[in-house]
This record gives sequence, C-alpha cells and structure tokens, in this order.
Amino acid sequence: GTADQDSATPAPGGSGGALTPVKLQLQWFFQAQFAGYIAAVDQGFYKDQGLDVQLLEGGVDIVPQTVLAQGKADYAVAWVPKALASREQGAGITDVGQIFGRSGTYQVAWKDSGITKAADLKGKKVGNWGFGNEFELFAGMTKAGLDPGKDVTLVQQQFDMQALLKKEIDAAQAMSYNEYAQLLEAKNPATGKLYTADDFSIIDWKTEGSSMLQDAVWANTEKLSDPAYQQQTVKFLTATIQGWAFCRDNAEKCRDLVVAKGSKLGKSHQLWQMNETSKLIWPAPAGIGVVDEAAWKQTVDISMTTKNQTGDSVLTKAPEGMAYTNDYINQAITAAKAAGVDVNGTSFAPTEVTLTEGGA
Amino acid sequence: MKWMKAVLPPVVFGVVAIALWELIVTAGRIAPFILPAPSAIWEQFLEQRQNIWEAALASGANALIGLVGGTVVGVLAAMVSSRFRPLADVSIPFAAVLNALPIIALAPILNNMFESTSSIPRRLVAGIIVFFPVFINTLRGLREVDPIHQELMHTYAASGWTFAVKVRLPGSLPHVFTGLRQASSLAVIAAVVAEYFGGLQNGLGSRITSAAAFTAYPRAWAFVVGACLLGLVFYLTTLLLERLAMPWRTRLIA
Amino acid sequence: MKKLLYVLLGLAVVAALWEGYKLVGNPEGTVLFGVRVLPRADDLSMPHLWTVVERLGRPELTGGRPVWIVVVQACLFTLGITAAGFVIGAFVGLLLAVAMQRFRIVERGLLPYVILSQTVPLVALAPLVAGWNVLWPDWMTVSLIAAYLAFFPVAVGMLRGLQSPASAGVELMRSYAAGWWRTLVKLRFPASLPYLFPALRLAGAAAVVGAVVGEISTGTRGGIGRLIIEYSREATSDPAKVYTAMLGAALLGLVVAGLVSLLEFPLMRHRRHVEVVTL
Amino acid sequence: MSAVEVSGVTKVFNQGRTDEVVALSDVDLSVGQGEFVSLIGPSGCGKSTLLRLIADLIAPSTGTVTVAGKTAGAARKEQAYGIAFQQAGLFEWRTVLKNVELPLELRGMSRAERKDKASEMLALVGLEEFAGHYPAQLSGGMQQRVAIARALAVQPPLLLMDEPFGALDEMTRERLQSELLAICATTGTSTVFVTHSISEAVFLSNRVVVMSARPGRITASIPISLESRDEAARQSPAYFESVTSVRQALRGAPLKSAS
Amino acid sequence: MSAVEVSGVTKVFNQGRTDEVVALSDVDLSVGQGEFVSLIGPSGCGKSTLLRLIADLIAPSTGTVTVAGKTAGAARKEQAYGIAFQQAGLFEWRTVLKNVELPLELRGMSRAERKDKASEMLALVGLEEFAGHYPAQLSGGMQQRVAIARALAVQPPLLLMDEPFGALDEMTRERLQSELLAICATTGTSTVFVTHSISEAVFLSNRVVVMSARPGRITASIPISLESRDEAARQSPAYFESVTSVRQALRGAPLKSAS
Ligand SMILES: Nc1ncnc2c1ncn2[C@@H]1O[C@H](COP(=O)(O)OP(=O)(O)OP(=O)(O)O)[C@@H](O)[C@H]1O
Ligand SMILES: Nc1ncnc2c1ncn2[C@@H]1O[C@H](COP(=O)(O)OP(=O)(O)OP(=O)(O)O)[C@@H](O)[C@H]1O
Ligand SMILES: [Mg+2]
Ligand SMILES: [Mg+2]
Repeated sequence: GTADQDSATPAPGGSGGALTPVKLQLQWFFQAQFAGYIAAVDQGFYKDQGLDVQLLEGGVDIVPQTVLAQGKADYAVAWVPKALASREQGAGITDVGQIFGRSGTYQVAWKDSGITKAADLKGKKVGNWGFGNEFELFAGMTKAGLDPGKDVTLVQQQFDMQALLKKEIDAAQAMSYNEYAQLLEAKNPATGKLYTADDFSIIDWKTEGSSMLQDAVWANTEKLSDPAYQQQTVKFLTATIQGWAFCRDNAEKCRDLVVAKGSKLGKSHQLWQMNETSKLIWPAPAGIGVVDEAAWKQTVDISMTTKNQTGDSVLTKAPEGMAYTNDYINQAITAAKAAGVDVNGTSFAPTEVTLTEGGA
Repeated sequence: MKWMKAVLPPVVFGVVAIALWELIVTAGRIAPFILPAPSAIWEQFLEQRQNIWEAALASGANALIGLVGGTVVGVLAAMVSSRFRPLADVSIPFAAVLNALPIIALAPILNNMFESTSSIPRRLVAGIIVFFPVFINTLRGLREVDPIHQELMHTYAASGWTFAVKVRLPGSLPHVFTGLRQASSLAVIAAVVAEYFGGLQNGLGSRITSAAAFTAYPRAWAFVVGACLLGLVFYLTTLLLERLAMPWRTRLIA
Repeated sequence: MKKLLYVLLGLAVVAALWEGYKLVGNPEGTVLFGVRVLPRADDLSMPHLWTVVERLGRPELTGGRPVWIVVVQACLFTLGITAAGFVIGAFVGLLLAVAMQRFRIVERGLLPYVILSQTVPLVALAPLVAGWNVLWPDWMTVSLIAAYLAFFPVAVGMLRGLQSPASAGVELMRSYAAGWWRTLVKLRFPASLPYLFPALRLAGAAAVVGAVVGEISTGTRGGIGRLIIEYSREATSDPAKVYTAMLGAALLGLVVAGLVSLLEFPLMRHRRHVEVVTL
Repeated sequence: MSAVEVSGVTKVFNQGRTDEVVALSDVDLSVGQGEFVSLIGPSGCGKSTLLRLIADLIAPSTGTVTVAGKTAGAARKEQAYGIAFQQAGLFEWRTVLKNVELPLELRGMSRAERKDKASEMLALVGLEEFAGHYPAQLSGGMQQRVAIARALAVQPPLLLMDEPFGALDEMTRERLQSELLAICATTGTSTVFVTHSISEAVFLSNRVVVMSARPGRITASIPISLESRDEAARQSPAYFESVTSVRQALRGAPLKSAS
Repeated sequence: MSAVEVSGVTKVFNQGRTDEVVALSDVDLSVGQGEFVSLIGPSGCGKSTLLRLIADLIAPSTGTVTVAGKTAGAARKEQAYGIAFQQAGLFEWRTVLKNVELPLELRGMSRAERKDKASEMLALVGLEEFAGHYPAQLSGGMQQRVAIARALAVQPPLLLMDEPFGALDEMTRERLQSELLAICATTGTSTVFVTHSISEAVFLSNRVVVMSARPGRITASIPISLESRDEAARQSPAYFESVTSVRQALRGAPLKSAS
C-alpha cells in the first residue's frame, strides 16, 4: 500500500447484472450501533442497488479509516475526529455521510457523588477508553477550566463497567447505547435488584457543548474522482439510508438481525442499543447523513485545541482538501425519498426499553 | 580491536537497515500510517522525549517491582521446593505447564480482583510472568549439586544449613541469572502489554495504543523505541548484575 | 503419566486455595496503606469455581449454544492460528539460526537484534501488522504476530544447537571431505535436536500468547482471544463467563504444549536432554 | 596404633533388591603410620568403595573400620583425614585461597589464622601466586594441586585419594607424583591412594594392594622398596621388577615376591 | 613412496595479531609404508597441530605436506586416511553400526555394501554384537573401539590418531593397544599416533618422534625394536631401555641411542 493508492475500482454492473462487491469496515464488533448496515444487507437494500456488501468487523487495534485508505475496504465507519487525524497522516478519505448527527458519549457517575458537570471532575479518578475515544471528555474538562493531565487522575477503563460499579473510579465513560446499558443490567448487591437510572448521574457532552461528530461513512477521496465510484457511493448511501430507516421503524426485527449476526451481548441489550442509536440519528431535519456545518466546525475546533495528557491535540492544523462532502448523501437522499423512504424521521419517537439482568 | 569486532557488525547492520528503511519509505512514498520513516520517528522521539521519559518511568517502575517481586518469590519458592523432594517433583511439571499459559490474558481478571486504578494488577502480571523462569531455573540449579561437592562437605561434617549457604546457593547462582535474564525483558513487555487491558494511563503501553488509535504512528513508534530502550536497560542491568555477582564467570552472554 | 498426576495435584491445590480464599478473604479485598494488597473475594471478582463450571454448561445467549462448545470451537480456531504462527516462526527461526551458524558475520550483526526484538512490546507490533494485511487474510495477520514471538527461542536455541557439535565432530566431517551442507545435514542438524525441542516448547507457548493477544488487537473473529475480550465486556453482569474463556485459553496452552512434546517423542529416544537458555 | 584398620568388611549395595551388588567381600586392610598404600585393580573391583568406607561416606554392611584408633564416623567429624578425588571438585565461585580455606572455615578457625594456613598450603603445592585466581583460570594440573592443598589444609594424619591424577596427562602426572611424595614425606601423612596406573602405584607406594572384582577382594599386597623416589628411581631395575610383579598380580599370574 | 612426507613445515596461528602463536617451526617428518610412528611431547608442543596438518584440517604456513604422494588436500578428498581423536566423537543419534557406516555413506557406497563393510569392521574390533546399540549404552573403551572401526572403515592406507586412548584407564588402554597393533598388522596400515604416554608410545611404535614446545619442533626420533609386541614385551629389558631413552629425550637429556 502506498500513499497514492490507485487500486482498481470495480466497475458497477460490469458483467451485466452481476453484483458489485463492496466492503464496509466497521469500527467495533457487530452490535446495534451498526444495525442500519446489517439490516440493509439482510433486507437486500444493497442488493437492490446492485451491491454485494460485506461487513468487516472491527477490533481494538483496527483503525477503519486506515483500512479504507489502504484499499482493503471500499467504505469505513469511523468517528470524525479520529478519521480527521488519519487524514492528517496522509490517509486520503472523505466523509460522505454523517449518519449519526449527535454524539452518544456520556460520562457517568454515581448519583451520590455529586458529579453533574465537567467541572465537578476536578481531583477525581476519571475513566476513559483511550484509543482516541476520549477527546470529548478532554474537551469538556478543558472547557470547564480543568487540565486533563493534572487536575484529574486518568484511568483507562476495561471493556466492562466494573471499575465504576466497584467505585474504583468516580466517573466512567459510557456510550448511551452500550456501556450505560450495561450499568443498568447489573444487579445491585444491596437490593438484589438491577440498578436504575436514578442511581447514576450523567454528564452529556451535547449539553456541555463539547460533543463531536461520531459515526460517519467515509470513502476514498482519490477514487471519488472516478464516476463509477461516485455512482457506487450514491447507491451505497441510498441503501444505507433505507437500512437505518428500516431499523427506526422495525427496532425489534433489527435487534434480531444483530443478535443473529453473532453479537455476544443479549437481546434486551441490543434492543436498548437500537433505540438509543436511533435517537442519535433521528430526527434528522436536513435528512439523514447530511453534515451540519456548525457541528463540523465544533468538531474541528475541539480537535485542534484540546490537548490530551501528553499535550497532543487530535489535529495540528485545519483539515485540508475534501474532508467532507454532502454531494453524494444529498443525491442518495433524493433517491431514497423517491423510493418512498422517510429520510427525516420527524415523527420518530423513542420507546422505553426494559433491560434485563445481563442484557439477556 | 576485539571490541571493534564485536561492536562493528551490529552497528553497521543497524545503520544499513535504518537507511534502507528510510529509503524504502521515502522512495516508495509509503504513507506514514502504513510505515513511518525512521527520521519521522526520531523527530517524534525528540519532541516527545519528556513524555517518553515519564511513561517509561511509570512502566519501568511496574516492571521493576514485578521483576523484583517475582524473583524473590521465585527464588524462595525454589528454595522451599528443593528442601522437599516430593514438592519439587510436583512443582516442576506444574510450573512448566503454567508457564505455557497465556498469562497476559489474566490482566482483565486481575484488574477486577484488585482495582483498575492501581498499578497492582500489571505489577502482578509482570511478577507472575517473571516467577516461572526464575523458579524453574533456580530449582534446577539448587537440585544440581556436584556429587563431589556433596561428599566433600560430608567429609567436613558440614551441617545442612552450612551446605545450603556455602554450596547450594552459590552453585545455583548461574541458574538464577539464567532465569533472570529471560525474565528481565519479559517483565518490561508484560508491564507494557498489561496496560492494554485498562488501568492507569501513565505508561508506555497506553501511550502507544492511544497514539496508534490516532494513526499517529511516528509518535506511537517513538514510544515503542522508548519501550525497547527500557527493555534493553533491564536486560543489560541484569547482565551487569550477573557479572558482579559471579566474578568467576567472565563470559558476558553464556 | 506421573507428571500428569502431579499437574492434576497442583491444579487441585490451586482450586483449594481459590475457594479457601473466597471463604476467608474480605469481599472488598484487603487494603493496606491505601493499596489493595489482597484481592476482592466477592462473586463479581472471584466467582465460585462451580459457578464457572456450571456456566460452561449453560447457553451463551438465551437459546444459543452452550458456552463450552463455543469455547472449544474458539480454541480450535486459535489452535489453527497458533499452529500457522508456530510453523512460520519456527521456520524463520531455523533459517536465521542456519544463516548465523554459517556466517559468523551474520551472527555478529544479527544476534543483538534478535535479542532486541524481544523487547518490542506486542501492542506496538499488532496495529502495525494489522495495517499491513493487504496481502493476506486477517487470521494470517494474527499468525504473523504469533510467529514474531515464536521465532526467537527457535533462532537462539537452534543456533546454540547447531554450534553444539564438538570440534572433533566437525573435523571428522572435514576429514570425510564433506562440505558445509552435508555437515549440516549429517552432523549439525541431528546434534541440534536436543536444543531444538525445548526451544520449540518455548516457541509453542509464545505462539499461544501471540495468537491470543493478536486476536484481541486485530479484531479477528472466532478465536479464544476474541472470546476473552467479548466475555470480559460482560463481566459487569456475568462474571463467570470471562473465566470460561480463560479456562479455554489455559486449555489451548496445554494442548499446544502437549502437541509440541509429542513431536519430540519419537525423535528424542536415545538422546540426552539439555537445558536451553534463550537469552 | 595403625592409621587405618579395616577388618572383615563387606559392602553390599541395594541389599535384598534385584540389583544387589556385592562391592566388597571380607576385606582386611591395615595402613601403618606414615605408610603410603596404593589400591589398584580393574574397574568396578571396589577401590572407591573401600576408600569411601574409610572416609565414612558410606557404612560397611559388616565388619569395622577404624581410623587412628577411632571409628570412621568419629574420625570424619574430627576431620582426621583429607580427601581428594579424580575431579578436583573445587568450588568455582571461590578463589583458590578461599577454596583451601574452606575446611578451616568449617572448623571455625579465625579469618586471619585460616588465611595464613591456606597460604602456607598453597606454597607447599607451589601455587602461592595464584591465591587470588578462580579455579576456571587454572589448568587441570593446577586445579588438582589446589585440591591436594585443600585436603592437607587441616593437616590431617591421613590422606585419602581416589585417582587424583587420573585426568592429567602423563608428564604433569609424573611431576605431581614427585610433589605429592615430597609433601607426604615432610608432613609424615599416611596415605591411601587409589589408582589405575601400575607405574604410578609402584613409584609412590610403600605397598601396593591389588584387588580383584566380583566380589571385590584383596588378592595381593606387594611391598615396594625403591632406594629413592626420584627420576632415577623410574629407571631403576627395582622399579621395573616391581612394575612387573604388580602387573602379574593384576593379571592373576602366580605371585612371585617382589625383590 | 612414503606414507607421509612433511617437509619444512611451519605453522603460525593468528599470524600478525597480538596473540600470534608459532605452533610448529620448520618440521620435517617422513612416515614409511606400514610404519607406526608415535608423536610424543609436552602439552602444547604442537602434536595435534602436526597431525591436523597431515589430515589437511588446517593448512601449513610454510612447507609442504604430502600423503601417499598426493597433496594433503587431495588425500583428504579421497579419504586416503582414517582419523580418531581422544574423544571417540561418535554421533549419539546413530547406532554403532550407523556410526561406522558414516564415512562409507559419504563416499556414496550402496546401503547393503556399506552395511557389510561396517559389520566387518565391527567384527575386527570385537563389537559385532553391539551393532544395534547406541553409543551412550557403551563404555568408554568400547566407544573408542567403535571410533577406530569408523576410522578403518574406508580401509585407508594411513591411520591418524590423536591420543585415542587418553581418556581410558590403564588396563583398558593396554588391551586396546594390543588390539590396535593386531589390526594394523593385518591391514598393513601406516599410522601416526599422538600420545602422552611413554610406555604406550614405546609399546606401539616402530619409531617415537619426540617434540619440544615453544616453538614446536622435533627434537629426537627414536627407533624402537621389540622382539614381539605382547604381554611379555612389556616386561622385556629392551622395552624398559626404550622407555628410558624416550624419557631422557623428553627431559632433554643428551640422547643415547636406544639399544
Ligand atoms: N552407590 C552405589 N549403588 C550401587 N552400586 C554401587 C554403588 N557404588 C558402587 N557400586 C558398585 O560397586 C562396585 C564397585 O564400585 P567402585 O566404584 O568401588 O569400583 P572402582 O574399583 O572404584 O571402579 P573404578 O576403577 O571404575 O573407579 C561396582 O560394581 C559398582 O557398580
Ligand atoms: N586454532 C588455534 N588457534 C590458536 N592457537 C592454537 C590453535 N590450535 C592450537 N594452538 C596453539 O598451538 C600450540 C600447539 O597446540 P597443539 O594442540 O598442537 O598442542 P598439543 O601438543 O596437541 O598439546 P596437548 O598435548 O595438550 O594436546 C598451542 O600453544 C596452542 O595454544
Ligand atoms: Mg573408582
Ligand atoms: Mg593435542
């Protein structure tokens, strides 16, 4: 792999009606966070567009945008700040569909700890995941006047939430759709019942003003100059929109699809996740996947100014070139609308999901 | 002259390898996220030297404590086992079997058993990993007593304790150091890799992963270089200790 | 046979210690001077052994396959990866050893780096290798990581083995007008076997570690390393499950050690056994 | 009082088991004060076993062993003898001096005293310059000399040696033989010396005891009288005659008394 | 044509470096067809070096070595000699038979043929029953016999031996000496034999070549003529005289010709 990748783009429908193989690199294990893609595969939305989509699972050290830049995948799902960092390192990628309009990152603390906002974290043991998932937290603390390197003790969380449950750390990073649910699936030894939302307080970075854009579909910048790839991107995005719309309307069906895909977390957990994920997408006033200027700018600003514990920021300069484009998502939205898909989800109403022990 | 002969080939080899690496990266225009150039790594190394130093201190402390702890426990356990033949018979195969297990995978469990906000779990991981080579080698050394020495001490009417102190212990020193040599760089690796599974973010391991997650590979590799240096320091210190402790053996690498 | 008995005995002792500690230990662990010196004995951190065993029998997810089947399958998958890594690593180690034996200058130039290679932490390597896997399937990436760990003991042990024949043996071969290759085949290789096998055992153990950690970091699906991390995400609510994966990893280590020992069996009769010192 | 008295000694290894070995059968041996006795015989005839019985490293199955009038055990506890083996058996982590000091150290002698004593012993074997060296830095012959110095350090009335020169080449061996004789002469030590070499046995001894195997027993005891024990002696007819008679005793030929 | 011709040979190790050693200086040696020549001399005088020069295991610094009329290198490539060392140097992973087969194998002899040949050689040294054993199961003396069988397997006109019996005890040694003589007599092999033992050299050789060290050179060449080479010979006056003259040559005493 070299910086100037020029691996051949599969010609769509090259051999009369045959499906074009497309690989999508996800950023983590199969779970409802990626339900839209899973559903689009299962429901044949991609197939209808002439695409044979293969979903590549992520891992701890898998950097989806790198996989994409190397030409091992045709598209990748990645958080915006991390992808921008890779761009700065020479990965030629472009955000072509900002699927999640909102951030789902929380900092969760025990209710009785009195932590309700970023400033309260001063002097506390603050959990985070590292791996580049920590910048909203750092930005929030910086905004509140704290120095993340000095004013708090940073602890890398494990892949479970035991550290918070055992009160080893005062506040833990949690995605609204995943780790937060794990807390609510754990039994309180004192009462013998599950913990409830009342036991915890949540710092939501959206309200703290330090949220950054998360899951987006990234495409290979260079290949985007190829009309065939352009077409394929629109088709891919169209089917993706269909998939997410399907999951918005058929949460339980999508949960089953995810579980069938081999997710190790249980059914109620995935339903919760489906519900919470939908909340991050819908309603989408400008249409699903359209990059919002203001949110983008906030993401870039934070990426350039927030320093982590070693004094590094995500970006050293403003992104150059085509970091994002709404061209293809807008075409896809038009196509989806024409097919009768609700691309705004104005009427979306989240449901109340009851979690069971262990998310079973 | 002799010194030159020992040092020159590896230095030449290293310089050539680095030059080649640099050449491939620049000439092949390989993106830094695939393979960073040595010059870029060096630049980052200089820029981050303060961070590297601090992280190396944190990881090094964990490794050192693990190493010392594991060694002390290993040597003591070996001494106890060597006193009771059946115990040694049982413990050698058992330790050999345990040594074949992926101990590093214990890190998440230890994090839960102790607490992820302390350095104890990773020190324990390092300690356990150090324990096995030290224990097995020391025990072997303690059991391998020259029969002539045994008879000699018998003719001197020496007590069991005298025998242990004057013969068994010094006789097993080479074995102890054999174990220690293996353990020293293992301890560093264990301490660094254990950071991977969560816990305090003050060491080289978490720095490497967080830099890698940002595709900042030159920075990640700068920390890797730090880790290598740390491992090397441990290894060389052990060699030095070995020489000091056993002046009668002059060879540096057995 | 006797060894097996000893190992079982050792296991029984460990099990007794575990349950014994649960019985007497403080559920919140023992904290001295602000440091938790003894582990927590609560069921979340240290589940009862029978809970773990029982968990093995229950399905992974409601209606799914029992955990033990999943674990065994994951072990088999990782065994494949380990085997590939082991073979590659052993082969590379062998080649290196032969090259170092043949050319003293190669030994001088390379050996320090072979030793240095063991100070590179795996976490650093994994993302890099994961980034290179353009040329081979994902599982192969993991195998390569395993191979990286496995090559070292073989290279060093084998080098020592190849250099082990006394000069009389080498001179004898020379007196038979045998060249380097025939000396290698007839003398050095057979002479190195007692060094090779202990090295292979070490390599086997290293390959397991490499495969487990490699799976975790490259997100390769289906193996025991992956299972450890998937189950440990559930440790919050289902603590026994992650232990089942650990048991699997232990099993894998044992199986690999056993298989490597089997390799040695037919070849090492009539041979003396030596101790291998790698570093 | 003789230095060593072995009477009616039988030694059976692994008694009552299938691998029972009768190593010595009904052996009587008496070594006088200041006498130098060599034991010679084919491999496995029980020479080492006999020596180790005298040293109380093993106990006889039947019979008694007396050293300087005491039981073998008591003699050992008093360090009434020095012993040296084929392998020098030096402690590689101790310097030459410290090696020689070891038996004195275990006797509880003071640091200064034992240092003097050990240095003296090293001078006796001609190695005072090497006091600070480690054994690995010495040649095989020098190591064996250190072992002899160590055996002599407590100035024992009895010296037991089990093929001490077996691993040395012939020329070194001959030199050490002369040195050993000189030392024994100056210290008046009685010696029991196990060897495989006829010429060595003849050159060194006042008496050569020939043993035969299966079961180990003494078949001949040949007194040797050489006028001197120097280079010339090795070329004297008396020497060659003794060599021949020991050889014949070993071969089992009818024994003719050595002239 | 003599079996070995060494003329004007000098061997310097590590030439031009600080640790330069002149191992041999201006050595001339000629071994006749069927002659048995022993090399004797103090440790480090270059005996092994000389032997290894003849074997073309190392090359001379100056001078020439001819074996059976060819250069040493050519002779080696034709396996024109067999060699044996102090350590038997058997390959422990091969059975006794396979060990003896090795040189034949490397010559490309067919399986059946080399098996016959090797068995024959084993019979010669009296070990046919042990063909299937592994070296570790044999005593030191037996191992050395196998090594001799191996050296003889290609039926070389020349046998080179470097202290082959050095590690054996005297009695085993004497037995093997007689056997070696018998073998050499039946096969008519010329032999160059390195030893430390005067008695061994005298008993075996037609001629004993005495060397001195620093730098290694030949100081004497003593022809030996014994009437027979059996037990009786070891007790004959001629034998003792030869021993004495070799001893004197070694000690550097003025050489009187052996009777
Ligand atoms: N500890 C032991 N257990 C069993 N058998 C023994 C033991 N020690 C010696 N033997 C046997 O006793 C016999 C005499 O052995 P010993 O070592 O005294 O012979 P040796 O004359 O010293 O022989 P060598 O000349 O080979 O040293 C041998 O058959 C030997 O196998
Ligand atoms: N490969 C070598 N490199 C350097 N010096 C050597 C080498 N081989 C032998 N020497 C030196 O050459 C001299 C003669 O050695 P050689 O082995 O021939 O002696 P030797 O007569 O066989 O001695 P020994 O009786 O101890 O076997 C010695 O001083 C030895 O140190
Ligand atoms: Mg003996
Ligand atoms: Mg020699």
